[in-house]
Amino acid sequence: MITAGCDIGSLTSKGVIMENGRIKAAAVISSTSNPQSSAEKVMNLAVEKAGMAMDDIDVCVGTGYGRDRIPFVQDTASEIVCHGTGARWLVPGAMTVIDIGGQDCKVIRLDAGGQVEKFITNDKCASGTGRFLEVMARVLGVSLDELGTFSAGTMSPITFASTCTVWAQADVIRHLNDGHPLEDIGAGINSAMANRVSMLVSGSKPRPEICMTGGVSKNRGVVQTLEKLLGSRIHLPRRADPQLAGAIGAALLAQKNGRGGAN
Amino acid sequence: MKHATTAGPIQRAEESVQNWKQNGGRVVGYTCSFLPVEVLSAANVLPARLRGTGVSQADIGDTYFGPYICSYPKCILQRAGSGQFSYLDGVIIIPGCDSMRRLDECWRKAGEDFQGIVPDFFFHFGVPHKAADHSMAWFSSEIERLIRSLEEHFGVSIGEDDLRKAITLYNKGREMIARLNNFRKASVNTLSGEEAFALSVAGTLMPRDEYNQYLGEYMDEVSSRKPGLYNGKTRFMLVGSVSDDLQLISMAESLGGVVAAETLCFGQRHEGDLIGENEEPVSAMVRHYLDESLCPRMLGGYQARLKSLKEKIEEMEIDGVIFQNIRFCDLHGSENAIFERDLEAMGIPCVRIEREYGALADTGRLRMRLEAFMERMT
Amino acid sequence: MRPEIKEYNIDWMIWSIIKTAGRTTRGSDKEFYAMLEYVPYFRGILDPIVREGEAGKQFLELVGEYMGNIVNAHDDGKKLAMTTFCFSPAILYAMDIMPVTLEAISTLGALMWRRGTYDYLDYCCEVGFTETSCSSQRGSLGAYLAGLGENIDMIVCDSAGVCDTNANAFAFTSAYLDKPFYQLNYPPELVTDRTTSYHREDYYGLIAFLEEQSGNKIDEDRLRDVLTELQKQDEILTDIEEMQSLVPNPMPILYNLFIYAGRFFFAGMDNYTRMLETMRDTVSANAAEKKSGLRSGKENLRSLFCYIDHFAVNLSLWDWLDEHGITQVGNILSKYYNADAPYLEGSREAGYTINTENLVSMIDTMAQMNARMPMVLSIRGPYDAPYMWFENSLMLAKVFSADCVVYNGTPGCRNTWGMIKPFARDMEKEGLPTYIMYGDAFDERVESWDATAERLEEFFRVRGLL
Amino acid sequence: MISAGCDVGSLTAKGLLLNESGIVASEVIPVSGRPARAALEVMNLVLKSAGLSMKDITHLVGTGYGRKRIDFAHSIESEITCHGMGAWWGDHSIRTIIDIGGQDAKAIRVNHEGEVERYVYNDKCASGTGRFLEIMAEALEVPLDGMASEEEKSTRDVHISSQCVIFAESEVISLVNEGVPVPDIIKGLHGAMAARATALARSIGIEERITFSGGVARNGGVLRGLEESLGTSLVRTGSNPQLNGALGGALIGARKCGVHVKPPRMMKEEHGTVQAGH
Repeated sequence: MITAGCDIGSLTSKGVIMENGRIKAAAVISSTSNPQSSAEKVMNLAVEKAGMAMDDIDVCVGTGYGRDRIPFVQDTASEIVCHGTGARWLVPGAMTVIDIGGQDCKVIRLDAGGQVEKFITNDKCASGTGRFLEVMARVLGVSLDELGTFSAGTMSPITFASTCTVWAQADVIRHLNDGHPLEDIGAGINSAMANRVSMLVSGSKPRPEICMTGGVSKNRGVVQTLEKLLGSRIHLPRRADPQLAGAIGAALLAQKNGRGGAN
Repeated sequence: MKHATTAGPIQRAEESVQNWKQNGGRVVGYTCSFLPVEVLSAANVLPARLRGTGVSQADIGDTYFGPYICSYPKCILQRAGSGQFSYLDGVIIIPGCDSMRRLDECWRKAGEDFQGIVPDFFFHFGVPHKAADHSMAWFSSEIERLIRSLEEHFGVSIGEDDLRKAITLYNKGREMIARLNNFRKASVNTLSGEEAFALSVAGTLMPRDEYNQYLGEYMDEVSSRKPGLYNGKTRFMLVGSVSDDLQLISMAESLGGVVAAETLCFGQRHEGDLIGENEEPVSAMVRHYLDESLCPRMLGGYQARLKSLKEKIEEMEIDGVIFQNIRFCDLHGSENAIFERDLEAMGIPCVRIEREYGALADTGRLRMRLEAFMERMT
Repeated sequence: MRPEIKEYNIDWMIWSIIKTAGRTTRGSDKEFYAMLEYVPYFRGILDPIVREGEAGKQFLELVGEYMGNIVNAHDDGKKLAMTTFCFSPAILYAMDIMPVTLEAISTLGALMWRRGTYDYLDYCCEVGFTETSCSSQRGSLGAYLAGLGENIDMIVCDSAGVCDTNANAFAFTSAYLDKPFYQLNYPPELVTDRTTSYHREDYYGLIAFLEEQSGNKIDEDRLRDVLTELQKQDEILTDIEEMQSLVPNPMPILYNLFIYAGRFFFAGMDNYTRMLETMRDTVSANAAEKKSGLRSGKENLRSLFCYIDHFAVNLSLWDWLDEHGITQVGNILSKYYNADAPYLEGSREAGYTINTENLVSMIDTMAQMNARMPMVLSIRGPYDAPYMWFENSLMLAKVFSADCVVYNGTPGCRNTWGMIKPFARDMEKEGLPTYIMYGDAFDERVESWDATAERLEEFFRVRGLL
Repeated sequence: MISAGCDVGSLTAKGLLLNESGIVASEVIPVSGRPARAALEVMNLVLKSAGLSMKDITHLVGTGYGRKRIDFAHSIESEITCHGMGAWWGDHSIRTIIDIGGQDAKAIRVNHEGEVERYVYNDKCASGTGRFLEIMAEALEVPLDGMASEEEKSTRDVHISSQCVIFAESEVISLVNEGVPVPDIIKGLHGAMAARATALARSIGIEERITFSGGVARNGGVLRGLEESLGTSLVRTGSNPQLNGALGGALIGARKCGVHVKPPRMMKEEHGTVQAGH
């Protein structure tokens, strides 16, 4: 059976096509202000890559902020379930999933069967979200990837006001003006981020294996500091782009529930 | 609001406040469930609990309150400053929590910039944080002080009989609300949380006798419904900070759940059990309002609150509890955390949400949480 | 919380640091300064304190003794009571119970450690205590919630009715750790009869609770010793305050910290009296020479801090003020409202009087004194009500001829953030430039000290005060 | 005499030259990387357009976030003093200035001499700053300068309730997903900003007349919102509100040389509107 998952996030949209539990093709685009067109765009792209047509897809499940406005899905599921399922596939044996997306940060605890047991999401100020890093990278005038290389490895990561994303910029700018090295500031930003996330993770009584999905898991600086704060190893997805977790989960659910959808 | 049926009670209540006013009646607004409304009713003054709904800007609220303050009092001040409470003959500020008690200063100071928003009768009603003998004594002296100032200001006299009558009148409503909740039981299941909550909000506005009658008629209609109307829906209980509009509940129910019980800073918590009718009225009210309160501001009462929460969960056969607190509401926010810890340990699914008061901010995040919470339970 | 932090007991950690610090002053200055090279960060607090001479040394010993009492309490067969800064520990000492004052310990951590108390602050949030709650408790509470402090036997607070987040921190802890809890609760008024008797009744409840939890009966002679000592301390404080009103203010700026920290640690104990005596000598010596207590010896400006000081990162606030020739005539923490205090002239009824005649009069004294502790006295009611925050601050500003008023608190301080804007407006109407600091007194992550100082300096310059 | 003001903000750097008879030249450039470089760049630019060189400047005043990095400044002044002076100079009847820049918002009250009496910065939160609008414009895929004109197409009120910028962004995105027309959302955003600025000004007590200064003042939508929530019309000085900081700096510089530069003749209100609206 050929299934698809379509994850329309606030910043990026992802599409995945799977056949019998294997990824045939995937696509990631940045979301437009119209979820419907984002969905069509990204799925067409995936279908193209897979060298097939939309009709070849037996079941498609949608998730993400825009899931209710995706025209071609048979069913939808919440981000939590999809990311949980996707993460378990990306990192078999994962019991605790940390997913940091553009607009929020989720910690999901799974049971042995991969069902969601407990989850927490970041309600507080946005300094624990992917957006935080994007905004900061822009202020520093470096790319997101470059920012990720500034790890606590540097001698003196600067302590930041982790209370307000945009306010923290004032501090970043001040440090720039005082001529602090970019690396130290960048490392400071990553630690602030990691610190924020670790509060959420520890609060959820994490069980090993801990894995991390979402774009931010590509940021070495954050991951390393987070491992240090949690005192345990964080497993990173190898089987596919960690950003795809939600879409993969959706595709897997589509397969599990078959045509007609869940519930 | 969506269906006329649920908008009904609150609209109806708001209208009857205006009618009361137009017929020359007096209305006094108050801010917290610790006020013995019977006292006002005995003075033939209509007690109307102040709501912060329908506010779209906080320019007045933010002028006087600092940044780290709950948005609820800010919205009330916003309404006051923009003249929406000008019909009030008086205001009673209750220091229910730190954010609310500063409404006293902020409202009066706003009066220096916005003419005519501070009624002559502006009363700070102190409420102790515990129910020891001496604090009950102090509280009853505070009730006496309120009685005297009402008599003085409104030229009325409030005798023991008036208080007794008022207590009986309010008890009648309390009994009916207790019966109303039977319709929410799993075995009957003919009343939505949205309706039930709308009715209890109406109870904080309407003249009581009118309310009792209205509630009676409403219940007749409900009892004619086919049992099991909401069977198959996830049964939620909603706990925590103030919520005086229907949005939160209606959202939970729009996702295929039914809110079968709630204990919030607003609504049924105010009603509680009956007030003793055969004893000295003031001391009876003192016990009811101080000793039987379920508000976390009564420090050190966690175990008692956990107990009553458990009982409610069992009685109403709750599937999952939604704990919510408005940002900066530390009293509910942190107690919610211990509730969650202890209830989850008993195998009762819980979810904890922090939100802003008022027109639901970023509904997306809230919906996502509740949906995932339901998926977790099914 | 970082795993390595979980290896240490907070009380022991602070105790050993302070104890060692105390020893460093025993050698010669040369030795001392040579030693400072090896504590590059800690010198930031050690050096300024020691530079205050004898009083500074006594202060270090005082803190060391206080922390030692906590660490050794159970070995010495004493009970530990977790409590708050605005609760007078005198009654605990009178009943042989050792206080664990959260805000005091948070302050020590915030002052001493490069990473402040971040791990403890955040741990509280990890277990669900709201992050919007006050950092003054969270800064050390996290350690006790995580089982990284001495095992607490009971919890007493006196902030109910005065400060929700403060009282809630203790209520939360009692529920979370399942510890016995007693709250002194204060009505929104001060001098009415019903309130005076409320203070008394409530305090009898406290004593009953303490007796039950500690197994020690209240002892008349012991209480009298403590109160007699308190009497002495109040007299010395009054002398110092008299001189504080001189221009220039002869009191070294760091003494402000010594005065209230000492009071919160050891009210009614003779070690605090000794430190106060030393301080009085220095202040009167300066006064005799009409000399300012500032290091520069030059006083450009007199500031009243209407709430609390800024404790994050060493003693930066006081260093900064000192450098700029700004003296501090006090803050809400350093005034205790003994009826004889110079600033109570005309409103003596607002103060308390010590009466050691018999047990009843002494308990009554304790009750009325505790009802006038910092914050407890003036934050309980509307700020513009009689005896409350505005009247008090204005009175202090006048008595000590302050040129300006500065507010500093924490984002968790619901009760002051709910009224500070109108409060500042009214102060300005009285002709007193008033500045609202937005930082967090205990958590530099909210606003870095440099940023805070920059804004502070901007205020003094733009308003033409400097 | 040539006095100069160099205002290095968090997003843009401004340079302005002044002589006895008024403004000689001015420039605005975006800040990228080190403020010191931006300062030099903008000054060279403005000197070039005036056909002058650094040594012609009698007194240069540095202000703004990066002021401490302007090594060639003769003196440093706070943004508050400069914005107060700069805005007041355009119209001496001005007593209250609402300034919204990229990083923060301020309300300043000045006396009849343009000297600061009271001022306040925005709360420790970035909603209500220029950065807020910037991020929202991105989320809505509308150019920042196009926001105001977009708003004019708005037909109904939308309320943006989230205080946090990033959450406001996700709120905006879910509004878009719900199909709410972009102009309505923009109107809501402008309204929210205006409300915060109004609260800021009221908290120090407003004195008529009022003007709107700083980068965001170029946004006619926020300006309209302000006039609505303040219930009074604001003074349009006609000068580019973004330049007030640099202008104030230059004016203070001139005073240090003992020169009091005469204010320009009052511009016509509607002319100002065009300016402010653009």
